[in-house]
Amino acid sequence: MHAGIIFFLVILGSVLFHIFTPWYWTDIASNWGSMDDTITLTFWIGGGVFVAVCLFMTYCVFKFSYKEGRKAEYKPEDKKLERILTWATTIGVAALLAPGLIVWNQYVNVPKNAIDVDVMAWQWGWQYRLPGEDGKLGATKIVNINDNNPFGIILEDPYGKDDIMIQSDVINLKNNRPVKILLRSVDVLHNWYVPQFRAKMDAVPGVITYYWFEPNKVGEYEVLCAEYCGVGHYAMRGGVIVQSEQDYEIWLQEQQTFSELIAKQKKIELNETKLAKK
Amino acid sequence: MSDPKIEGYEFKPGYSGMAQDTASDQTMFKGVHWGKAMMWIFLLSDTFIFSCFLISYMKGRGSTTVEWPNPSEVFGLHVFGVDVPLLLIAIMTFVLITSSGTMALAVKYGYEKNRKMCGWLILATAIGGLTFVGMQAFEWSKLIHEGVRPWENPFGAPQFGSFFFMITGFHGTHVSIGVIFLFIYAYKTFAGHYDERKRGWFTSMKGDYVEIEILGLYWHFVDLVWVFIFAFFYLW
Amino acid sequence: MSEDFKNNKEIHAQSSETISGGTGGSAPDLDYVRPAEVSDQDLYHGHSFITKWVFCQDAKIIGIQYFCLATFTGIIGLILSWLMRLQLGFPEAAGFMTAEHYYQFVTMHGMIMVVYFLTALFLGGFGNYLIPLMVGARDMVFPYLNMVSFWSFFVAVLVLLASFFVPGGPTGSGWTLYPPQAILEGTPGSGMGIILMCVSLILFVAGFTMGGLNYLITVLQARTRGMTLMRMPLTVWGIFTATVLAMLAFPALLVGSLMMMLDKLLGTSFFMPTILKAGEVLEYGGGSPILFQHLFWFFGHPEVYIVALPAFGIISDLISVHSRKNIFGYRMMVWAIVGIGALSFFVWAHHMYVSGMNPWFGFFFATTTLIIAVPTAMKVYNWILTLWRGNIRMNTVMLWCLGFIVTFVNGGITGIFLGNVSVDVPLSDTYFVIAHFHMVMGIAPLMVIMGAVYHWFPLVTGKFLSEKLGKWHFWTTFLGAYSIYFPMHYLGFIGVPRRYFEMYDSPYMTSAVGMNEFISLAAFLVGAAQFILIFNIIKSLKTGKAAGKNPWQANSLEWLTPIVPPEHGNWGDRLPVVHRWAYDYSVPGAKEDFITQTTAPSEVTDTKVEKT
Amino acid sequence: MVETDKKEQTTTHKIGIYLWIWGLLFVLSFFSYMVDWYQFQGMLRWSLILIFMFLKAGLIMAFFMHLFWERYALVNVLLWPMTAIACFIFLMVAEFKYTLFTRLLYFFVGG
Repeated sequence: MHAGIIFFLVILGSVLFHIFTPWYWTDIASNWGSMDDTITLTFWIGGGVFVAVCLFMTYCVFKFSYKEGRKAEYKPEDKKLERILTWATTIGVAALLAPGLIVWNQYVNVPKNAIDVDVMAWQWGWQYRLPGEDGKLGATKIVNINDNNPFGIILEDPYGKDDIMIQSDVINLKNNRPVKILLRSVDVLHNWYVPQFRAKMDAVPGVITYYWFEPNKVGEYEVLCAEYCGVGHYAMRGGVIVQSEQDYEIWLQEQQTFSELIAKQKKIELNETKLAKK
Repeated sequence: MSDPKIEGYEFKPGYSGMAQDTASDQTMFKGVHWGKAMMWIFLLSDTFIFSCFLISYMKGRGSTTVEWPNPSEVFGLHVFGVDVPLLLIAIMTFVLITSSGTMALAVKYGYEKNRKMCGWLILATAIGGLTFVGMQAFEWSKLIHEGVRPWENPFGAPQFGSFFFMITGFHGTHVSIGVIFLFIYAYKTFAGHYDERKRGWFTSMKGDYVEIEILGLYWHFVDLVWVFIFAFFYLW
Repeated sequence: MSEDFKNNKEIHAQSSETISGGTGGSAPDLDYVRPAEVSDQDLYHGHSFITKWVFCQDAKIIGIQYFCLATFTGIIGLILSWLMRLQLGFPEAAGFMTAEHYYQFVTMHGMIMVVYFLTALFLGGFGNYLIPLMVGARDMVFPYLNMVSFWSFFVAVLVLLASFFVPGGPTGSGWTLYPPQAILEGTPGSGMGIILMCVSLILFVAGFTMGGLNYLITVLQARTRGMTLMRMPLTVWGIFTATVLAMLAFPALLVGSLMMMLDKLLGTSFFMPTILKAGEVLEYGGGSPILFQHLFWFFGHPEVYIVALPAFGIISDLISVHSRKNIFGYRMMVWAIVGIGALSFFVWAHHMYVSGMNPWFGFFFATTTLIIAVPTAMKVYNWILTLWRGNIRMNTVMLWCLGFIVTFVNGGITGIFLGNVSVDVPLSDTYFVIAHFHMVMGIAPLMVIMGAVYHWFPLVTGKFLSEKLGKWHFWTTFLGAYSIYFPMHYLGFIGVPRRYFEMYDSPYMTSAVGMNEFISLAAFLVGAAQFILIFNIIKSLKTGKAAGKNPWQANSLEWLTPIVPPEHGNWGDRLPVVHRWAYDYSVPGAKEDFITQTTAPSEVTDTKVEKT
Repeated sequence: MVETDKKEQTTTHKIGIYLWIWGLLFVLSFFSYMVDWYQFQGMLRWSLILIFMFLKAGLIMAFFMHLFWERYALVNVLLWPMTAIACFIFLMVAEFKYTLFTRLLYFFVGG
């Protein structure tokens, strides 16, 4: 009897905890509200099943606890009941799967007007690159990477010249404009994750991965690494600033392109050699 | 091996027989010796190992951007002034198939309790296996001499060397283990352990000619794997 | 050596004279069971201490050896989890712990618990002890191989533990061992640690293959007369199917470990693309880290069911025995186990939705994953429908069963979140995942193990465990574990990523400091509660109540041996003959509320047995 | 282990069948070697390689390993797990194509 009461209280406690919890998801700041909706739907259906199953179990504990002399029912199978339960479950599962697949279809198909943002991960930090006026990123090679060329852009590639290099671990994004995050890593697995945007994807060395979202709330957000990448994993942070269009354009003007960066570097080297000659 | 006779059990053919065997008591594989069933299941597991190797090889070869060496040239031999592609590999294939054939016959004579014939055939199989291992050693040393290493090769993608040494090495290990057991079994056959039902050295279980068939299954499997390696690694 | 076999000389195949297994029944046709197909098993009887207790070929002793060694490694895993929770809940009190230590503890905790504790305990421990007894065999079919299996496991554990003492310590790459970081500087234990880990896994797989072949062939080829597959207790079905999965899934782990070892030792580039590290380009190139993930999860997902299926099977038996009712929908239960097992090979990449694999895989794997939910749900329904109109003994064993149902349903439903591809995106790699898999394959199987220990302890030792201590043990474990993992899901919702040594002052974490402290306290308590069991075992061995034969009035064969606890060879001079399934409880018309599997139909002619 | 102290001899097959299969295996191996010798390319090469491979594998399994004479219970137990392998192969083909595609796109083409 006591056992039944405790089990009942556990279930009641779980439901109450869910209703009154102060810990729940952060305010969403991207277009992926549909993910939250799917989670909510799963909560309703799944939570309903959980409560129903556990309450039924508790009821059985109250009702059918051992009594000397009583005999349990003898019924090996009930085809009809089993069939009903199978179909009901199948329908429930299909109802959960369908929205999941629809949202995933949106997730893997990037809208045409998305801006590319190249995110490079390394142990343990982030760096960013944006395409220049041609809207295209230059091809890269890891062996080309050096201090002047943090992404290893192939110098001969015409697309690469006007790429905008962000000399910071914070990236600015335009509000209400989709971005396609292109992820690359030079060493191990990483994952560029902003909880408010909901979306995430691993950065894998050797290939480029992608995902997209549309920030829709101006503000500053913290970037976390969400794939274990060695001892510095927990400290691998970055930032995102979502800005209105005007603010974004101002910020963009201040950034240097790849050719500017190289030219500046050359100038410094030239000066150094001059100084050395003197 | 046509259906064995089992008291009180009538065999049905085909899928209805399968249903009947599965639903029956005591055994699912009617008349199949425990050891033989074990070897089959082990080979199934081993198939998954080799499949994982070959799938990894496919993934590695398929996704590398560096050119994959042409195996026909890499494994070619220069004999009598002509370049013959894949000559050594072809000979190895024939050697292994030959040994598989002698093994199959050994199993047959084992069941007929033909001790001498069985023993000689097992010995022939063992020698075939030994030849194969020897030729593989020659092939390895030739490639190593040409500069192929597990981590690099002069002909192209470094994965070529990695997968080559790993997969043929793993297969060669199987062959070598098989050869060792073939020699042991040849001895045991000649010594009459199976006729006298002498107990095994370690397991202390009574000997039986079925052990030859079990070893035969293993040996044919090694040949089977080579068929796949030959197709996927050397010909592809 | 020949005298070792002398006890067995008189045993012959049961001929057709002894066909009717009952008491010289009045209706021999009714009791007819086919004669034995093969003659009786020839067993090696040890004489010395070494052959009887150390290098022993008796599956029951091997089972106990597996059980003890797995429990020992499990306790190490438990201590590691304490250290982790100390760091997460009270970082100021864990000043001695660096990030390296933390990650090493995380890794070893995960690997030990999944492979060396749960897998070894369910299959090696319960499998060895119960399979031969439940199917009516004298022993496993290859006792010598079975012994070697245990000692391979022993060496694997030694190698694993040795990695704590090598330079650089054990690997700290997470239990998934993802390359490239597993073998690169920057991850603790990337030198000897990871090599020993791979060696240990390869040894484990080799040893397990030997054991697994035994379990499979014993179930398939060495059942006793009358024991059809559809009369086997679900425990055997669960362990059997799990072993099939293990035989087919461990190869992928073996191949993955081997290739990673070659990457580390020989500098091959199976999993290693061009890598820039500390300004230098390493001598790797062209490999694919995602390949390892595919290999690992091709093993890893079936591995989940390798742990879960024996738990499903055992819990079905415990619920049925202690509800005094047949398991509801036995055939559905069997097909669900087989179906889950088969499907588990087609769902592996649901662990990799955000790994950067081909994005179109998401559709395939989400669909297959959610299909698995259907047979799993059917099992849950059948468990609670078994309770319905039963006559439930509310003893410790039943409490563990009820605890299992609550935690398993909870963890199963959060599994639907994570299996459904786009729902997984925000939740993957957060604490939600940790809470999910601890609930579903940590706590739930643990409940089953504990239930099984309380249930079968009288069989193994002949003594009952103390009910009073058992109830204390159950309630602290259940309530404690539930209050660890239920709130933890909400940390995941906030977005706290897993495998974080500490959170600094991130806004996500500051709101959850209190919860983290609470979780840690609960974890200390739950861990400590497990020592109640050890105390209970020691105490009950000395002063426990004698159990006698078949103390739970169960039907299955393991309780029906002539001597309890069963001796080597299990069945004395006559193998049992089975006439019915293992669940004839409370049959209308029967004198008692159970009819054992060996009861001949002629003895119970006046009952309304539906299924035999 | 099982004692098969049966009086009757286990029936074996005629030697001819083994020699036949043996010969066929040699011929098929020779053919697959010829695929390389004549340097067939493209689909023709692949299909020929696969056909000869499966024929050889089938013959070895069916006759040398006696699977042809075994009961369906054993045959099915051995062959059904291959669907998992088939699925793995199928998906890994899709995976390597995708990996190669992204590598070529981002590391060579750019844009």
